[in-house]
Amino acid sequence: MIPDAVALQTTGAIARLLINGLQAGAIYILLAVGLSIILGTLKFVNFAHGALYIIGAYLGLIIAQDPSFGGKLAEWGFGDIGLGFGYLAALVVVPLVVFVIGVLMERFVARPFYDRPDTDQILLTYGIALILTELFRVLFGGASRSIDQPPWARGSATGVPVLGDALTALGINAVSTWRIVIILLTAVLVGIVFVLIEYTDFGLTVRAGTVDAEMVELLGVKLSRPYLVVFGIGAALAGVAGLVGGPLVNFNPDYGATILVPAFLTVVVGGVGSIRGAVIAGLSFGLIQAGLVQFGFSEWAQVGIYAVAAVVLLVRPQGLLGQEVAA
Amino acid sequence: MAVVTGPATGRGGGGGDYPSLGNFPIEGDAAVFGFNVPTTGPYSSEGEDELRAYELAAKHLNEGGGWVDSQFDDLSGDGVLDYQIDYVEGDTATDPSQATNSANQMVDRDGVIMFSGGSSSATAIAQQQVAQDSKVLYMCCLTHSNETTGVECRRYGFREMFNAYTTGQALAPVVAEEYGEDNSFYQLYADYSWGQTQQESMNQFLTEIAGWEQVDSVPTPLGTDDYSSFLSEAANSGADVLILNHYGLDGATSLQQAVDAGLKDSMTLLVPLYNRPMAEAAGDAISGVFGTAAWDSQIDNEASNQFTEVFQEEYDRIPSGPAQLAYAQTLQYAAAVERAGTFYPPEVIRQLEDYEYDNIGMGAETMRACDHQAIRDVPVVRGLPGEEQEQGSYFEIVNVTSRDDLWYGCDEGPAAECELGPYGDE
Amino acid sequence: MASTDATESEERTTDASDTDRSEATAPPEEYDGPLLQTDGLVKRFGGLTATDDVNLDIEQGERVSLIGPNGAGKSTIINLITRRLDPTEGDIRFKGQSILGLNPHEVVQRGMSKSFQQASIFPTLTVRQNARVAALAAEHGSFRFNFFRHRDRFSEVEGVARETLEAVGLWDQRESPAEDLPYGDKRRLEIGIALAADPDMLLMDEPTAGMSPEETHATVDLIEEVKEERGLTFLLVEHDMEIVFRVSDRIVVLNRGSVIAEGPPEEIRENPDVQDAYLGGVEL
Amino acid sequence: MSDETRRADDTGTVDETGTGLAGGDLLTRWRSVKERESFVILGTVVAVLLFPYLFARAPVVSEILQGYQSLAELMLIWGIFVIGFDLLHGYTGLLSFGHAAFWGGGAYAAGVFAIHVSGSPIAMILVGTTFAVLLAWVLGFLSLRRGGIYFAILTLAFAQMLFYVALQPLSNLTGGDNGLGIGGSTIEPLLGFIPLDAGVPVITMFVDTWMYMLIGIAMVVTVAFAYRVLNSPYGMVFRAIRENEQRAEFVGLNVWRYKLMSFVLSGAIAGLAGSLFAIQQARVPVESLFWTTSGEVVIMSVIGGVGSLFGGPIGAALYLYISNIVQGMSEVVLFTQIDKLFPGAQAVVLPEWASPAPYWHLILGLLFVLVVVFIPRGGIWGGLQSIGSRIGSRFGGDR
Amino acid sequence: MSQSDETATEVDRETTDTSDRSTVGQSILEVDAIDAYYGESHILRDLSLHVEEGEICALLGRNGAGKTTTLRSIASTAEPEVRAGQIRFYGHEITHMATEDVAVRGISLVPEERRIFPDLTVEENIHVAEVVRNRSNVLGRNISFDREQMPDEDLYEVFPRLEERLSQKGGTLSGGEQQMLAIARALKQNPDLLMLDEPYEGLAPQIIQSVEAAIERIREDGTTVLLVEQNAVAAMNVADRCYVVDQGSVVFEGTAEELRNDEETRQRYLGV
Repeated sequence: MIPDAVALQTTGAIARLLINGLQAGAIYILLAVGLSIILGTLKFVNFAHGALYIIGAYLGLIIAQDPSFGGKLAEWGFGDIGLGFGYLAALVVVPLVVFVIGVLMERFVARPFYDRPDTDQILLTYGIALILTELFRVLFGGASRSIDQPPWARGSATGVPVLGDALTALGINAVSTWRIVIILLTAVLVGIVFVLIEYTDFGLTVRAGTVDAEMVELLGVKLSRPYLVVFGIGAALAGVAGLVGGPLVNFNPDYGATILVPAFLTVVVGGVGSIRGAVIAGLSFGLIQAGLVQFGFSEWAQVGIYAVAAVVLLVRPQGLLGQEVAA
Repeated sequence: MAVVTGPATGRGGGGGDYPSLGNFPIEGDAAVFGFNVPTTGPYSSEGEDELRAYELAAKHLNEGGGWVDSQFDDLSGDGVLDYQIDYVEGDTATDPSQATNSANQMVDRDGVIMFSGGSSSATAIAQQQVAQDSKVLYMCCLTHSNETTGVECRRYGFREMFNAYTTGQALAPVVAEEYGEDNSFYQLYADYSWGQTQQESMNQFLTEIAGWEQVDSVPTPLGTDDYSSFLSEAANSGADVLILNHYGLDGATSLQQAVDAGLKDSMTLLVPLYNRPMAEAAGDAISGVFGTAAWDSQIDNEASNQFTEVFQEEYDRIPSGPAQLAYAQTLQYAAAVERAGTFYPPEVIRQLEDYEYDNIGMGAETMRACDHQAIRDVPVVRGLPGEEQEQGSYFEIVNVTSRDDLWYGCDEGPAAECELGPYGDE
Repeated sequence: MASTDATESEERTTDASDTDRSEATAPPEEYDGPLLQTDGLVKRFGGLTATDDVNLDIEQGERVSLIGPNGAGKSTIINLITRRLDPTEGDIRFKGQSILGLNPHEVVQRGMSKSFQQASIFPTLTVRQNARVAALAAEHGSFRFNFFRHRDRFSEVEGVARETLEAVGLWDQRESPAEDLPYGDKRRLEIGIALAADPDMLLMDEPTAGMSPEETHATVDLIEEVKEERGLTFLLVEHDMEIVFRVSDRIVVLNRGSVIAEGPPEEIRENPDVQDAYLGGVEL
Repeated sequence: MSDETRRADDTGTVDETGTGLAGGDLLTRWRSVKERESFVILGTVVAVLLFPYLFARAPVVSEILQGYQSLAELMLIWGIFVIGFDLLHGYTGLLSFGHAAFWGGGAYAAGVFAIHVSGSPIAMILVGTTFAVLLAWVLGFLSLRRGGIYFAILTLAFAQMLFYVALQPLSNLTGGDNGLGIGGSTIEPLLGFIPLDAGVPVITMFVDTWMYMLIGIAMVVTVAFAYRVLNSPYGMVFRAIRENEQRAEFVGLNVWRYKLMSFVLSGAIAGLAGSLFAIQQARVPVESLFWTTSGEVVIMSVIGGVGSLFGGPIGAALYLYISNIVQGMSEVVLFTQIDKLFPGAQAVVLPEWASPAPYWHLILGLLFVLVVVFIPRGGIWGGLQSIGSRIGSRFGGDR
Repeated sequence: MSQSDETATEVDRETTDTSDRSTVGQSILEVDAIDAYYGESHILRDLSLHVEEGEICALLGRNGAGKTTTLRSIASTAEPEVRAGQIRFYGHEITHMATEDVAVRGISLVPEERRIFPDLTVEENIHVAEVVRNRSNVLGRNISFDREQMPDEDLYEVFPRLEERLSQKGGTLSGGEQQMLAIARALKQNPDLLMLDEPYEGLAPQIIQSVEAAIERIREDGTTVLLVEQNAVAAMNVADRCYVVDQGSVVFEGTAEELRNDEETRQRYLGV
């Protein structure tokens, strides 16, 4: 009896650690995969990636619900611009719109800066992030918002048939359905991107172009288009991250800057350009945070990921799965 | 300070001549107040509401109306002493540095004789520092931290708001009555001074007053925006009650996540302190959850009703708790000036210290001399369901815990650590 | 997006924590043996053997050229000698002491300077400052000078800089930014920078690549001049046989990573192995 | 090494032909440089003296500018910070996104020292600067393993880590989220007898308080120090590394050590600025370690002009002006004092929608992006210089 | 991801007059007095040459003479920069055209050091070149002018070693196999003109022979070949016509036979 109880307790603890780590890591992963393929393929540093999260979140709010905004929009009489089409509509529209925004960014922001020093890219995108943040603040007001969870994913996952039983059996009794949705959605989206990059012609040219862009062009492939698409996909992932993170964590225009730093760290630790690396790093960060909390060192949870990142980068400067790039 | 001296005479000086100190004497015909609130950043909606109240206070001081006519006998409605009241506004962005800069600007450039504001303890404490160093009075608005009138207390700062310590005292009897005495509780607290004292206070008073038992108390790092790991540990603890000691928007986030994780079904949730942006952000999640609030328009007494009325008249909206604080603090200062007969800060301070009043809708109060903390009642509220919420109305008043059951002596609790510093005329 | 130069980035990663060991193990004052020796030098990249058991002996004051078809391993040897790559096997001795384990800059401080294939200069610094940077490094080593003293107080340095610029004929342009020079002059400045470091030995990697015939001519003259005046030891990698035959005392021919011939120019010209190397072993 | 001996033999001839001539040349050159240096320092002194007067007290000008004394102090402090930052970014070419570590680290060290040991401003500055130097040594050692964007992200990550450390595990020492309240009364008078808020005799009109005097002196010292360093061999080596790192290594320079040196010097100046900030504010907000602080100094530096000693302080002043004064301009009054010049003329008050106050962040962001796109190396200072030289050449051309 | 169809439209094949090309011996590539620079370094000086349909043309010269630069100029890579002169392909100017457009027009370059993608498998390496073909099929147009693309069987008949290693990573191949892969990849582009830069470099003699055989085979299939070699003798073995380049200019033009007989040129420019 007693060993059984202990075993169940241990299983429960591990299961909780895993699920908490997964859900904490999911958003990092969504952001980091996008950042990583852009940085790996286009060699472009996008400090405005966090702003894309915010765009996704606000856009999702507007499409899914009928929010009323403060800020200048309200002053000009457009405070109620919500469409109220529901969350699923947002899930379709947001990635598309943010994809287009990403494509425009590649064309009009990134491309003119490919030949400039990479520090200029940082400065430029940092500036653009500031401007976007401010535009949101001015237009929508500074108040924090959240997106309502869609009715089909509200409440605790323990109430969901089958899944709930499984969770209970594992000793997990506090996890919202939405988190499970995030984990699944992340897995699906990252899976799609992975397949796209690994198993399609498009992905083939992107991977080849990452290594030797000139050679790919010599083979007659125009890379500027895959580049547009890569930037678009990276942006769309950030947008989706905002959309699925919106019901979980309150966001305001400044939030983009807050999540940018861990996202970048995930990329660098995972290895630039590596989707697997981003996933592994994101999960590690999630697990480290969850583990530190679970084992009573919660005050070190934030410091923890930075410290781990520092150690990884000192031991392996190119990141876990990264190729050494001329720095 | 104290080096700058001069034969300057305060006009309207009630017979005495005072040396110049800080921004005293006032130049010109208008006394300038500074209203330093967050107009950008996540707390801007609260800041804007405070600003409305400040502007209303200035208007009533100059033209009469509101409490100036009815509650504050010291005030004439025709300026303060012989001065019209003018004001400048600043943006703290809920950032202590920005708050300090903005306060310095008011003191240095605009020559304010008093400034007020603050929507977080860090900004309030920073401004109080400016006040002490520049010898210009600061009337704290919304700040709930013990430090404001504890270790960071200043002679030039006064706080009307209650603090974290008192919140536990106020909540304990109410929840004991509601949920019975045989409960165990689990606490999550934001790991900084406010959260720590809040957590200690909850532990102390829920144990002492309600007879509950603490299972565990776990700090969540500042800047945490995903509490899921913490919440699942809490759910797993077997406790009956979960207390979320998170301030403002963090509170909204943790509460919402707790509700999403299904914790509301298995546990009773408590949040120690409500404010409007938090309630707005949390939405339906606050439904049925107990907490305390600075003030609420539902508090039914003459002063409260009157304030709600004039505010609504002016702005067509229900005033928030911080708005009441802002309005009251401004008038409180002006009344003290009238009583002192001068704007000379040390005299005004002496008028405020140990002042007894019952005119701002919260019952009888004392502005204690030892730590500049108002000793007053604390409203305990319960969140309304989402569909019953409307703009300005998010919770119902359950109880107003009397000040006789609350507070601590000058040699206990936070007050023991308070050293107010000099008046500036010693 | 310049992934084309990714191939060049295969450098020895300089360990940041390496300390400045040049002072500790400075070579002896008197040394009469070969200036540079490589001893069974092998470098493998994965399965590819880029240099295979290369033994070089370069005497003081000697002018040696390294030739060979593309891919023969010339640049690998240069990179090994300048410590940008670590050899898989073998040893490199400069002035009789092994330089393995030294950082590139320490090798330079011991007196081995390198001139690059492309004009590798400091573009926005003036011509004079370009020379000064190099002269400073040579004169004071790393970190021997005070960061609070004005740079113009180092008059010895100024002397060297001037001497060098006069030698390469750029003294008159000393105050113009280096990036404004015509290409040929930039290459001369590049050589000047290498000379200002006051080397005992100068490695030159295709010093005339991309120059016009006149510029090439002037550069060869410059090399001759320096050779006469300074008695410098040269190791030259060059494709232009005219230059090779004109300036070399000795020629070393590499093919597939190995030395296949070595000797004075006349001898090399007649050597059938060398012809084979260039002709691929196929009969005419 | 035969270096020394050979030089001794050879220089005989060189001396006659080369150095002999060069000697005279050098002397005049040295004199002119020395003059240039004293000119720079003198210029800084004059600017530091006039600035608060013009900004906060001069008739008309100060009222149009709406300046005030403590903002002038703050501008100088941040100006020092930017000079330190630019030493690394502008001259050595390394973009750090973690300079908040040295600014905040210096400020905290000074503040903690004041509270627990001594509130002497000079001691606080020494402690804060020393701490920043040590911190820079460690962080530089770790971050300089990578270049370019990785360096930027590494510095960002380390600084962010310090922020979280100060926020929580060390909150007993740092005051955590509330910040570290030092208190004006904890800070002792300068040299034991000059209170910082006392007026300065004789030149009161210019500098107002000893606080400003202290900051002003720090600014002058920083400028002189930075000028010296940049014109020492180090400065030349820093620039050489920025221009062509590989070449610098192949003239025999230990590039890594110079980069570290540049990082440390830069951190030291940032720490000095941080200590002054702690003194001036009598408080250290924990946000001083947050990465937005690093971002602010980047913006100031780029706006003002990368790689120019005076661009930085100009950028700092502009940034603080916009974030403090434009921020509060709820109405824009043009020609405020016009009636003094033209009696009867009226000031123009622009309608509320034209107020720049709500857009101050946006203004900064746009300004920053415009500079990055169009004048990435020159900034505003560079722009002014080129306008100046254009005017100069036009007049020159006329002759 | 759909590659989108614009590229093919941009390459306006319509304007290319296809009727001329049937004539054997017609020059398909004309390089007309070009000057090319790497940065400021002036590499090609007034260089002219032409390549005739169906021939193997060799470009000889010592290291650094400008041979590679010539090929890169024709392929229109980012570097070098052609500042003067014209390059025409089938009478159509291609100077300054985008690299990929030149490739799509039927010029394929196998660069020095092969430049295979080390992390991609052999199959993927070859397939990258087919991405373009696939796109043209989508458009219902054949990107290559008259001939069908070499079928896989034929390709692997020429390079049997590759077929055995289809799923192996490119980086793990030996030097000779990498060279084969690079050529095979170029053939998948179905070029009209195949440019090979030092295909024998670093290869053992027996492998050189198999590469030679492959080149012969390619010519038999009707592809024109422009070959750059330092190894003059090996080049002369396969070439119909040769150019000798020195210091960025053509100093000799003639058949391989003529070059063999021209002792002076060989001595002077080829060191032979």
